[in-house]
Amino acid sequence: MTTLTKEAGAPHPAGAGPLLAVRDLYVSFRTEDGVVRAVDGLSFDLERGRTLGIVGESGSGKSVTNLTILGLHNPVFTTVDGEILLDGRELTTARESELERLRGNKVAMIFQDPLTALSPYYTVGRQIAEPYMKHTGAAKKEAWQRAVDMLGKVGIPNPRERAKDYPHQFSGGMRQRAMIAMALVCDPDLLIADEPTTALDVTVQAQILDLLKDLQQEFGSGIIFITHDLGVIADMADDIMVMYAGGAVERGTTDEVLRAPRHPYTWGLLNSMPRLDSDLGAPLSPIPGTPPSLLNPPSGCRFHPRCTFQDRVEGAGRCVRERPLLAPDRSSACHLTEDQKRTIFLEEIKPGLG
Amino acid sequence: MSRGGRHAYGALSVLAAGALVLTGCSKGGSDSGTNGKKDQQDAKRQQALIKFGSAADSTGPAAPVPGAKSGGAMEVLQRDSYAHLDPGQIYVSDMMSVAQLLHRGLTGYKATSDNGHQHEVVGDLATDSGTTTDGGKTWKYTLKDGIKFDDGTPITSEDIRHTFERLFAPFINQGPTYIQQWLANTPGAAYRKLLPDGPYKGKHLPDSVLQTPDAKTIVFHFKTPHPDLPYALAMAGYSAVSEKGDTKEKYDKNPVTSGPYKIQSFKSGKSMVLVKNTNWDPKTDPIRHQYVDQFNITFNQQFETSTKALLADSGADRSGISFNNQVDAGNLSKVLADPKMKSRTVSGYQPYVGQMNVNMSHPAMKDKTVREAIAYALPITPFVRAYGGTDAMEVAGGLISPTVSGYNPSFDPWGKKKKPAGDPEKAKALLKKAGKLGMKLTFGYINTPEGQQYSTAMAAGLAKAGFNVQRQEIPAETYYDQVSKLNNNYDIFHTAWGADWPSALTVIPPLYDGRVIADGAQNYSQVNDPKINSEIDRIGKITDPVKSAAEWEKLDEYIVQDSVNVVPTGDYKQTQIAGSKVGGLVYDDVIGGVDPRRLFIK
Amino acid sequence: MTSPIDIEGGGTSVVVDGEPGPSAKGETVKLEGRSPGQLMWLRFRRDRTGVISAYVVGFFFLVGLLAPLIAKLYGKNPYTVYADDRPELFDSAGVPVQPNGGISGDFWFGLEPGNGYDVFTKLIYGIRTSLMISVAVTVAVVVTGILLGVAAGYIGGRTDYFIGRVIDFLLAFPAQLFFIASMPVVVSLFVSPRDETPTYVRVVALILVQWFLGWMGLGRILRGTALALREREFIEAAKVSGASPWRIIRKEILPNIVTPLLVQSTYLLPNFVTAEAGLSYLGVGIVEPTPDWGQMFSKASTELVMQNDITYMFFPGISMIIFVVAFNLLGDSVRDAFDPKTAR
Amino acid sequence: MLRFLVRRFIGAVVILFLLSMVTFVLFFGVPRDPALLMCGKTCNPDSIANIHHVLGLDKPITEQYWIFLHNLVMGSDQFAQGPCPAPCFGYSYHTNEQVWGTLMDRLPTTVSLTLGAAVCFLFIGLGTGLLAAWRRGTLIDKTATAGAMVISSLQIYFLGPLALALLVYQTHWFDKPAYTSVTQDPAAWFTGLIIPWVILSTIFAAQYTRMARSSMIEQLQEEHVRTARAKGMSRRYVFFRYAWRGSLIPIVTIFGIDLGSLFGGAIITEYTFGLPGLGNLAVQSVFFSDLPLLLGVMLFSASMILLFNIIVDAAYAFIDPRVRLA
Repeated sequence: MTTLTKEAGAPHPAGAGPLLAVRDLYVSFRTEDGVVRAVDGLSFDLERGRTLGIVGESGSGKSVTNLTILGLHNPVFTTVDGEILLDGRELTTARESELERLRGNKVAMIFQDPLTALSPYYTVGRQIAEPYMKHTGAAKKEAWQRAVDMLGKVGIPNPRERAKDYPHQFSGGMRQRAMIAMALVCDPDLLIADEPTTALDVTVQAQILDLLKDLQQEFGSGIIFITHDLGVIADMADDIMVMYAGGAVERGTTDEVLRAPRHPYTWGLLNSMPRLDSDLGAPLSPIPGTPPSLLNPPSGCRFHPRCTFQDRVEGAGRCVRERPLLAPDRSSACHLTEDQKRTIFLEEIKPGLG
Repeated sequence: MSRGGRHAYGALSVLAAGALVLTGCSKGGSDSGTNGKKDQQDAKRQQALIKFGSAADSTGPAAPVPGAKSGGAMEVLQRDSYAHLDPGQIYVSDMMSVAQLLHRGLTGYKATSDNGHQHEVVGDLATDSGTTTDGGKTWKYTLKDGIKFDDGTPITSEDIRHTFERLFAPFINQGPTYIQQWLANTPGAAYRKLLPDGPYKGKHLPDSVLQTPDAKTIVFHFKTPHPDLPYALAMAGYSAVSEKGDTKEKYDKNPVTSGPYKIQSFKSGKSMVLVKNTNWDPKTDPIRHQYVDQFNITFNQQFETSTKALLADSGADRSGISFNNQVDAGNLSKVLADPKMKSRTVSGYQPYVGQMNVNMSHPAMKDKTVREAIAYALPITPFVRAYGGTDAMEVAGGLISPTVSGYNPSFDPWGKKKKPAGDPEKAKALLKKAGKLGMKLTFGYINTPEGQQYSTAMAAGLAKAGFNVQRQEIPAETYYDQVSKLNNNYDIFHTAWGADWPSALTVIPPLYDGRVIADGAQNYSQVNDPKINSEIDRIGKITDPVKSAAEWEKLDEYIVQDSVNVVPTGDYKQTQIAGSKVGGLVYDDVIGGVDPRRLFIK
Repeated sequence: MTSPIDIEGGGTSVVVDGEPGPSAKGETVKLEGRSPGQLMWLRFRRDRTGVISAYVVGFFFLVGLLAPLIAKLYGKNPYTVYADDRPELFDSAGVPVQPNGGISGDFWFGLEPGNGYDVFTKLIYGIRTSLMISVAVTVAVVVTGILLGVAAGYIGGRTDYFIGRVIDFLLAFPAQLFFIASMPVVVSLFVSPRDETPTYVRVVALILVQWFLGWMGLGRILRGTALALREREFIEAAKVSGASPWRIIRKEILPNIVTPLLVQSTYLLPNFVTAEAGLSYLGVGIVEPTPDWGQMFSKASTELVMQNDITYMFFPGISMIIFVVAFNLLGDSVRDAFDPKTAR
Repeated sequence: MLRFLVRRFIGAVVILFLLSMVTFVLFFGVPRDPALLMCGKTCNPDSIANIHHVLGLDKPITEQYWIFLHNLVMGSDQFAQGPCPAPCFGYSYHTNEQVWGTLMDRLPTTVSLTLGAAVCFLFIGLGTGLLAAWRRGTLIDKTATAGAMVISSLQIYFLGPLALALLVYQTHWFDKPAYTSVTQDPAAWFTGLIIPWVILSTIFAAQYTRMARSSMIEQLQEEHVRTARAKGMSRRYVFFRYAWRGSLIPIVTIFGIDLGSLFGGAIITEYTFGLPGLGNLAVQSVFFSDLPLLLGVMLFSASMILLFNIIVDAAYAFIDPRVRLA
């Protein structure tokens, strides 16, 4: 079901500048153990109607980034630096009330586990209608009708009745559909889907992905799609950003990144992914070592402790001393030269991928 | 008023009355030493002055209380609800107090002074205090005319016969037993065999025992002389019960009364209202008055509560009083020191004397030197402390209370009044002399907060004199039962005894007569001294109360000083107050508290 | 241990991803390879409140343990009746005449109204008695909880059902009332009513009655843990490999219930201390002259003390507050050390 | 719902039945003989045997138990003190009052004490807890948390006598607590119970503060609460609708347990303040070896605990739609 081919992305809707622009974002938390630098100088753009896939291991800062966009971090413990511009509006300094108006309205989020992400105490219909009432000022009845419509749109059979049900009365897939309905109820410009399919089984997963794609066509929203599953991302995303230890290490279109990855970490990710079309005998090779501590991140290139290619970089110890930068558009944050990256991938990595 | 049957109760009501620990009579602050002397003088004046009144003395109405007015309602704050109202079941002081208003007996105590100290025994229902021609074996009483129960039925000799016969019924088990024992001429509870079912199954006492030749006459026939019968008949427990109105067990909650008041309502544990008994004729009653229209009694009023309410003296509490609540320990020194409170305060002795019994049945205790060592060593201070200090407890010299004829305040053979903490050196010397240094001494104590407190300190004092003291706790509710077992393990244990009437006859014979040693009897120390026994017989026959009182005191001194089977500890005292509108407030030495019969609203 | 991001400042982990794998938090990396016990210890040591509380609790236990020695150095014992030995210090009701309950260079914490015991030695001996009883109850409860809880959870079936019903039944008991009603009975099981009740009998009775109604909570928790463990792979593996049930319980289950056990025990012990004191306060526990915390409260609630010597109340009162607060804080710290996710 | 209630009530009756048996056995394990207490001064083996007979204590224990059960369900007019309609626990050995009547007589005190205190500690405790959770990490939170920690470690047997000593004995600002019926004199009812209420609710409020705060904080970390925030619901709305709803379960559970045991008699509180409630009655019945009263109080207390268990379980169904009663 995974494929590296990608249909043409949806056409850009009209509008000046990107829908979302993140510039030099730093997010750190105070904990009892020290300061955790969860996002460390991240920049990216998202155009309307496009889907940005963010991949990375746990703790690479994917989710934190997106919670920060929504302003759902705890201001007491968290320091945020940098800019988040939504339609040109600065969000990091925005007031709570302003953010509240944006959330669920212009920016909506789909969470990973719909069972825990939906309140067990209220009906599905009510939970969908709530943000609609809040953001559009609709009356209760109208909002309920809207909720029923949305449930129908996401493919819930007999939505009029099912809206009165509680989440625990839904199946897993239906719950995620309800979750999507809830996210889309106010026609958001930006939809952040945080591993929306991880908790679902494979057939349902495909349905949900299709649904998301269809809905994106209809509503024209920009989507940030977070996952650690490269197969899913290949299916969904127009562009890909690979994150490691709080920063982006590679970015490009889906085709570019998946067909010709240029960062040792991306290679590692591809390598560690089982594929249906690979030889049964081909061994999976996980990335050696464990993700770094964000309390005390490695110096220089964050990936250097796990990188098997650092000796090929010119200038001994450069990876340890100097942090490689990521240029906008297609690029990767690695001290290897572009030639080296291409050669290593073609000669050493790709054959292993089958 | 014997503490024998009642003490377990008394201790328990302390335990049970809500704030178990809080109600304990403990007292702080400084002492007021002057009061003790006055109390003693008061008590002394009262000694030996009780005589048996004639028919003239027994004629009603009672002499008016100076300044008394009729009318009004009096609020009465009581701690414990009345468990019994059936005269046959009344043996506890609070019920005896209220019985003064409700029940009449053949005889009663007439106050012959207005200070509550002087009394004589007069005929109450009877025309005089009783006539005997054979030194106390046969007593004849004649009923007055015009005496009625509250339902209007006249009181006849049949009612009096019924009154006494029902005392033999099994359900009557709380009241005094003197006269039953005298009639049956047996000690203990064997009297019940005389009439096992009472009068309820058609059987009656034979004429050879109790004779009612006509509707007005009652004759008691005893096998042995009982010169104290007029005293005994004055006990509330022998008050008249209506034969017609007798409902057996249920009588206990709703009795037919004969006194100046009747029960309008009684909610056990809550309240009781007494109203005038219109069938009571003051002309027949030399003892009681009927000034107050109504007594509103409220129960569950703790000592602190009643004291505070009466001290505050506002609203209905201005005409408030408590028949039996004492001033709580916390307020005691304040009340006694306040000159403004003087007119509203009465205090006096209770008839109880505390005593440490030495178990004469134990071989080790048969050595008199050892007993003397105990007498010297035993500290009294712990006992005084446990009951709230010298305002509430006074170190006793002898066994006769200041309220009983024959009291001798200067008698103090073991130097307790000078050295209340004991004299361990002297005791140790004696113990050494006896060669018993370090001997084991088992001390049974009542398991109440007070008992725990004083027993530990007493044990410590005895240990200083060289005893090896083993304290053994005894549950409070069975304390008296356990210590009155003949084969008990205790070498020493503390009891308190109160005279049932102001004659040492109700103290010394039940406690020290060697011939009444039995399981459950009150000769706790199990002393069997021929001299004591013979003296008891001799003095018991003396019909002149004044003479006999002096003889009893001599015997008291012999017991304490020579027999040493018992060490007196303390005389119980109490102080009571009333609201400012209460008139006729007197501490009656016989009742052992406020005299409810004389009260009026100013 | 607070985790930084969540909605309203909660403690959701930094890692919002659902993928299993090591957490991004530094310490996990640093501590890799250490046993859970060592992990717990390291976390605990970083918790300043926990360490201080542990010292305080330790101090109390030390005081209890060394009470006789301390009393000896101080030169007094809790049994001397100073009201008779030093009568000049008291009035006739046994109230110390000096202000503040007779505190002086001789009597550091003053004198007890009544018989005039030395409050300082009485308090340290009282702590000794109370702690001894509570520790014994805790041990008994823990052993019972393990036995019955693990049996119910691991064996399951009828055993589980039966133990479950017993627990339900015992939980319906009015506990305090039952304690009061059963204390005399239990005491009488050991002594005939005519003999002296030695202190140890009261102690044993207190331990028994509290144990009887004290183990159900722990039993339930351990049952749940054992039930969860039973389904886990390593237990299945042990079963398949032919290990005896006893061996499985001993080698696989018991080590895994140490965490809830330790956490629960630190909460149970102060509860038993206060419950024991409550019984002595009501007069059915330890009685005068045996020093005991609860018995001091009982004394403190007499009118004599409330009226005249309020100072006395504070010695048992304050010391117990310090002890219970310290123990509860310690409990929180132990729990957090084992289970850093829990919010505080 | 009905099935649930029926099932639970049957379970409760079984437990009460077992409990009455245990109490019975326990009582006969007591070496104290109630007859000694009633026997009065002229106590001898005959009169004790007589009392035993009157009380039915001479019958075998099983028969006595059977009689007890029979009277409880059917009532009895075999008592010398008078008729005893069901539920008949008999007559107290000590006061000769009907046990059921005594229980009902004492109940208002306990109910007044409990309800008054419950209103206080529920509002104060939950209010403070919610405030602390709302302002988590601020000075308010830290103060409330530390205060609640210390106060919840206090004991009634310390705080109660201390309050009495300070407010009643030393300053005389208040009267000693006492119970007056609210219908009789509402003002006296209030002033008489104010100190017990304050003391009892202080300690409980601290416990509820801790509980409310920690369960709110736990709930606020729930994903569904985050979802609600993510859809733009205000902090206040999420706090009071989503998180609060989830916090109700532990709070209702503990509140049910507390109310159940308090209604069965707040023993230490009533003892400390000398209030004539069920708790004090219980202590009394033990001290007096008063079997009928003891059984009555014991079963009544247990019934209260069981009743509130059932109420709590039924309340779950209203709070959490996932719970189905069966």
